[in-house]
Amino acid sequence: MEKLKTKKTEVKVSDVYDIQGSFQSLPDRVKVEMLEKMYQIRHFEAETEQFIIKGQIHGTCHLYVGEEATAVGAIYALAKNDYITSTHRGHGHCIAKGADLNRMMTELLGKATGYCKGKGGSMHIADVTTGNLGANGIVGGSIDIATGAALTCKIKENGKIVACFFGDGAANRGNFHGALNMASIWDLPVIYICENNQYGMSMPVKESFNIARISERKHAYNMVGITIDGNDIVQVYNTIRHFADHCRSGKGPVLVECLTYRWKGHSKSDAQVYRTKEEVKTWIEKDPIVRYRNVLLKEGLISEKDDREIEAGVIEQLKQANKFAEESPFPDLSQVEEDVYA
Amino acid sequence: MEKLKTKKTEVKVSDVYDIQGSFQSLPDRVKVEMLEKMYQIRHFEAETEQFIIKGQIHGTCHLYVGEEATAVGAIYALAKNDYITSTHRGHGHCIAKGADLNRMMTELLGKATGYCKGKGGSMHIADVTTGNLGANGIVGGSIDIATGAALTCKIKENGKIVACFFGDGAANRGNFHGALNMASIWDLPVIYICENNQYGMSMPVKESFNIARISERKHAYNMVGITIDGNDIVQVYNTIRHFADHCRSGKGPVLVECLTYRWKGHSKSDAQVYRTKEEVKTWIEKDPIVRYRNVLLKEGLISEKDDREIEAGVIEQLKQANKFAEESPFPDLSQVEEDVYA
Amino acid sequence: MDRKREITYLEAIREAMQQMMRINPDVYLIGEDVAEYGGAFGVSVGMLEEFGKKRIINSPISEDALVGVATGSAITGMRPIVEIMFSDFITIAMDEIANQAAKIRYMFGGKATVPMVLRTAGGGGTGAAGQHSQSLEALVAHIPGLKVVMPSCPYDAKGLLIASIEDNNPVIFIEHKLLYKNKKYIEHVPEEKYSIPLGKGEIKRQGSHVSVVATSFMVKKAIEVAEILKEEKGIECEVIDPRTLRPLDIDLIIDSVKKTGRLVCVEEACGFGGFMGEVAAQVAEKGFDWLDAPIVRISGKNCPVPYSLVLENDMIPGHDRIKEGILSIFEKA
Amino acid sequence: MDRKREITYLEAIREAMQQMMRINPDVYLIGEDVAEYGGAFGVSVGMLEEFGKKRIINSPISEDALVGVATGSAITGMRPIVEIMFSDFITIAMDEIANQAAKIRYMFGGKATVPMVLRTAGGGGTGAAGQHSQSLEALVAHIPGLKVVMPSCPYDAKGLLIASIEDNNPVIFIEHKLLYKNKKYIEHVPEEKYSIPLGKGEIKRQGSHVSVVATSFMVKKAIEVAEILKEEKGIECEVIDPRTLRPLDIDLIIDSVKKTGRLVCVEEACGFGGFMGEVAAQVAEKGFDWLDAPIVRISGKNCPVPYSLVLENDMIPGHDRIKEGILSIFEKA
Ligand SMILES: Cc1ncc(C[n+]2csc(CCOP(=O)(O)OP(=O)(O)O)c2C)c(N)n1
Ligand SMILES: Cc1ncc(C[n+]2csc(CCOP(=O)(O)OP(=O)(O)O)c2C)c(N)n1
Ligand SMILES: [Mg+2]
Ligand SMILES: [Mg+2]
Repeated sequence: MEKLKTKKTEVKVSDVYDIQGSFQSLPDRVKVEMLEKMYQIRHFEAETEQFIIKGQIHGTCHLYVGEEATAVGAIYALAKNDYITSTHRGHGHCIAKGADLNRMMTELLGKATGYCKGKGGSMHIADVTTGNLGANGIVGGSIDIATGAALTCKIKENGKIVACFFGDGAANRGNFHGALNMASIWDLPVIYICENNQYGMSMPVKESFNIARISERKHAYNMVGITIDGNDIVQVYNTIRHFADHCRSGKGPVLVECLTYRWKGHSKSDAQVYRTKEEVKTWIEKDPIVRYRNVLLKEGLISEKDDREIEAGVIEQLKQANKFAEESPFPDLSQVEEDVYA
Repeated sequence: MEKLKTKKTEVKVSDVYDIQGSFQSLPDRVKVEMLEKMYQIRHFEAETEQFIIKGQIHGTCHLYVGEEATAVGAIYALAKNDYITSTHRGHGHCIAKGADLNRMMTELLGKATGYCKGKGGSMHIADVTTGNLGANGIVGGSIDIATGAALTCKIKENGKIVACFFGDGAANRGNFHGALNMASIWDLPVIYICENNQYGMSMPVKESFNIARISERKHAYNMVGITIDGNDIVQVYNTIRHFADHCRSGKGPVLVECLTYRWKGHSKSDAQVYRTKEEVKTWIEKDPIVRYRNVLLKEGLISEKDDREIEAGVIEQLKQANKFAEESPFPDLSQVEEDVYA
Repeated sequence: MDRKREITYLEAIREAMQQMMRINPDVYLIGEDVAEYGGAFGVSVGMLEEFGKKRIINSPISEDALVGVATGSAITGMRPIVEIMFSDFITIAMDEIANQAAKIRYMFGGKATVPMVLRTAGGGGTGAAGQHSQSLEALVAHIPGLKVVMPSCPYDAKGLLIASIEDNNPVIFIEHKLLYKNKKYIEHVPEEKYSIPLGKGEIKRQGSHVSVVATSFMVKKAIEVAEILKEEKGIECEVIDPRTLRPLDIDLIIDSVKKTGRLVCVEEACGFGGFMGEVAAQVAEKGFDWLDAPIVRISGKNCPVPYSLVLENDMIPGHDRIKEGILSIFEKA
Repeated sequence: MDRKREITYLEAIREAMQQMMRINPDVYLIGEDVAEYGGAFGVSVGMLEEFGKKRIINSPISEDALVGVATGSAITGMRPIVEIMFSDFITIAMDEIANQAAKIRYMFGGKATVPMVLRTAGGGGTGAAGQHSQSLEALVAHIPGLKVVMPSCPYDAKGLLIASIEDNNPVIFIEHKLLYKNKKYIEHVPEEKYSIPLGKGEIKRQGSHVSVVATSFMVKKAIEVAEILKEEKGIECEVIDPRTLRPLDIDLIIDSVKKTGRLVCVEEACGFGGFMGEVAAQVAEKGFDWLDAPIVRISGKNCPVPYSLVLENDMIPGHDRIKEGILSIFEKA
């Protein structure tokens, strides 16, 4: 058997860091907006947690706190009408993709004005027209869907690419394997973004994998791949920006592993016996928001006061969203069997 | 994320060739028996083909002609009571594992005296008591079953190992991924033997994979892996013998890719438009039986006459098997709903 | 146009795909060995030549990802036809079918469509044993969001497949292996594109004594048995082919039962938990007042499909078993 | 021993596993997060401490391979208990369940056994939406070779799980999330090991006017509705819990119908193609002569389980809908 195509899996770190310029060349306004998005995610989750405690969100919710740099950095590196697919821990991706906080919060409260008219909830928020192909309650469930969206992009030559988010746990799903292989043999424009937050529910990555880096799986598909610091939004932005160009120019799929950490329990019922308070503390010290804020402060793009105002503005937005959500009506019972078929 | 365990995926070819002695140290009797087994497979398939043409085998059959060195070489390298799992193209594994030709042929004819009482046919022949955990009509269907058998070996510490045969096509199934990962994280004693016969039905390996060697998939699991010449029975024997020791001593699973070729169409309805006659011819020239016979002739273990006698003996065995099969009764209708539950 | 043209079930299916692919560039065919090989049963032979590699796509053996990929392409504007070689393998893609494709629209609050057809070959009688012979329609018919179609003849196959490709929902289209190239059942199929609405059954044979609901290849057997019963016993069976299992044309069935007072259901699938349970249950609820006799189901026996021809013939309902089943209802009543 | 000891459904299940694991070293538990976490619903909390990592095994998120691995270990001498976190995810392992575990014995001509229990949490009412709330028992109950168990109370849960672990066939054991820690339904469960034979249903409430067959959590609702109907209308419902769907104790149901002349079936699953179709169909065949009224099914509505509590409450049969359904049969008759 001959070597089939040029070996692609080797990416030099310099390929990515060479283009530090990418982030640098962003308009100041956008750089600041990225901070605001991170705050939006952080505070959206805080409000969500409160609703859970108060019993107004009755289902399960998976909070994205601590992982903000990955969603925001990656999605800001895409074109506006590129596609994303998200996960059960999807609020962050959704917000970064520009979703309306009101309609998100309303959905979580199961109200008629939510993104899914109250039918989907946290794990199914989608906004197909803006390219958000949806959260997914099935771990890894969106990996092949993202791949299919990339097939559309390739067939229609519409210039779009797909960013597919999934967790470390999802990288052991069978459809991960089938989908990445297809993307590779068909050179599909999709960036697989593995959010390695160290655990799949209670299972540590070091028990569910026998490899040092999940991005090593690139070798199974002769795919370009790299592992980066998912808490460094600049690094995330630059990496995904670089690979977005790569995909868009027809060079095929990419596997990017973002190392990050979930601060909160897996879901509300999690007693977190599988990890230590110290471990959580170390990661909280690596807060991606603080880190990015310091970058902007250092660059003189914002002042301490600006920062406080941005955060206060976000808190105000959330207050509005909560109000909208609480005042919105529940769906009418006539709706229950609607929307099953087109 | 730290490097989790010692990097295992690197096997030097010399690891395998160093122990050429393994084959050399086999008793002459066994070496000759291996040739006989290859003839048994070749002629069993020839008879099967005749039955298909005559319409006495009415289902589908996948012939193993051309791949004999892989099954015989690998299975002779195992201990008698080790486990194997087989595939839809399973006659070769079954014969190599010592199955009774009469009961095999009878099964193919759908008779009551067959291995499965006529209920399974070609794709389901099994003999669990002798360690043959069965052919499987689902491509890749036995990969996780083999892994589970290896889990039993590990839990029971019974000293057994598992050889799991599957095709190149099967290496793209989702359960391949899940199972190899589990075997790796749990250090299970299983040798995954990918019979890369260049096609999955009509799909050439170079279209269904974007990697030069399927054994590269070892990197996804930090597993030991190697690609060998599956038509060289000595190489197959030595490799599997080496890795059998490796597995048995608790060093974890292995992925071995055997390069080989199927001479016949995928199944009876195959017009073979996807490959050229020339390609088939090149591979027929690499006949694993001729090759091995020449080794034995050269070593002076057999004479030309011995060889002819061995083959004649096999033909006689098959004549008996056919007779037994043809004379055996069909199953009684009372049997149809039996054996559903234990 | 040759009005008398008679073609096989397989040719009808191929023609439906070809016609839709000519009209709509968003339609493509994807599946294992669908290109050069033309699919395991030859349904797509010649289509690679006409439509090229970009629209007739060979898939690796990854049924789960295959259906997921088709789903993802469907929500973003394509109209995939997925071929799953044997219907037994839908089990591998069951999550993509039942938890993704079927539910996306509802879970998204109606804001996505999944116009996908999953074609697959069902049924036994080919000596291919337990994993290549099943009739698993009950597994998909139970899932809201899916439509399920099982054509029994070339005319229906073409019209229903066109309707399925035009439909904006995921449709599971189950073909029968024994019908594909069956010369006995060739029939006139118009060359022009036409469609048969999903959810409309058809009375395949009029009769007044007993309503016989049958699906797929069993429709053919039921019609043949009906002729025998007419000859031998003067019994007139009304043979109803629902054609689509979901949505089910229950009114057609109930109307027939109102006329005959008797219902027999014939399916190839294992009886226990099979789809005909749904038909029987609906009639036992909505048509109870018109029933003069117990509802009889004639189904595959409750075991995997056995390999040996003699056993397989016994497991799958044959003419004799259907005949006895129908006769039994007259004894019981 | 405390004869009055009352425990929850969850505790009963855990106790069954513990007792079997103490007796038989071949029994082990494998599933996602079953070790330190104790399983998503806490069923196996404490078991890691007692049995150690070798027998309480955390699985990666690979439901397909997980069930395949368990199957392979079962045919080679182990007796695995597999926990699939939500029953919705059996779709991922459907090939391993339906094409491998269920059929191996038959396809091998009776020369293998697959003593495996697949435990999984079914049902809704938790606001977890379409992919975490389904009742998919119909998908497995249709497959020959499988047994399917759905306990409705702590006593049954323990006895049935012990019987399932002792059984030499693959058993799908579907637990209900709303029962796990439900204090309302705690009851006396003997500490000693006991088993309830698979295939034997139980009359949970005697009655003479109408037979109500219900499964899992719906048994509880049906009993409560029965008390209301007695109070309000003097109607005496006989509530039958088949406990195992396959094998089904149809005789128990028919005997009850012989007494009452009326049948109502209550299930949480989507009605169309649901398991109660089988129950209704069997009664419409074997019990027809005793039926005085149409068979009524009360099921989940034919849509995915919606997220919003108000919609979910409407989709899943509640007391009101069950009551109306039962009453309707008296109007119709
Ligand atoms: C197929 C499937 N299996 C199991 C679950 C239950 N579950 C929900 S989230 C989760 C862990 C996922 O881990 P990972 O992919 O790393 O994502 P994370 O939660 O860490 O963001 C599990 C096991 C599920 N939703 N889907
Ligand atoms: C899951 C599944 N998909 C498809 C098939 C149909 N099929 C049978 S053999 C085969 C090709 C298998 O290729 P490979 O694994 O390379 O084995 P080979 O036939 O070359 O020995 C296919 C697609 C099947 N039996 N099972
Ligand atoms: Mg994780
Ligand atoms: Mg092959």
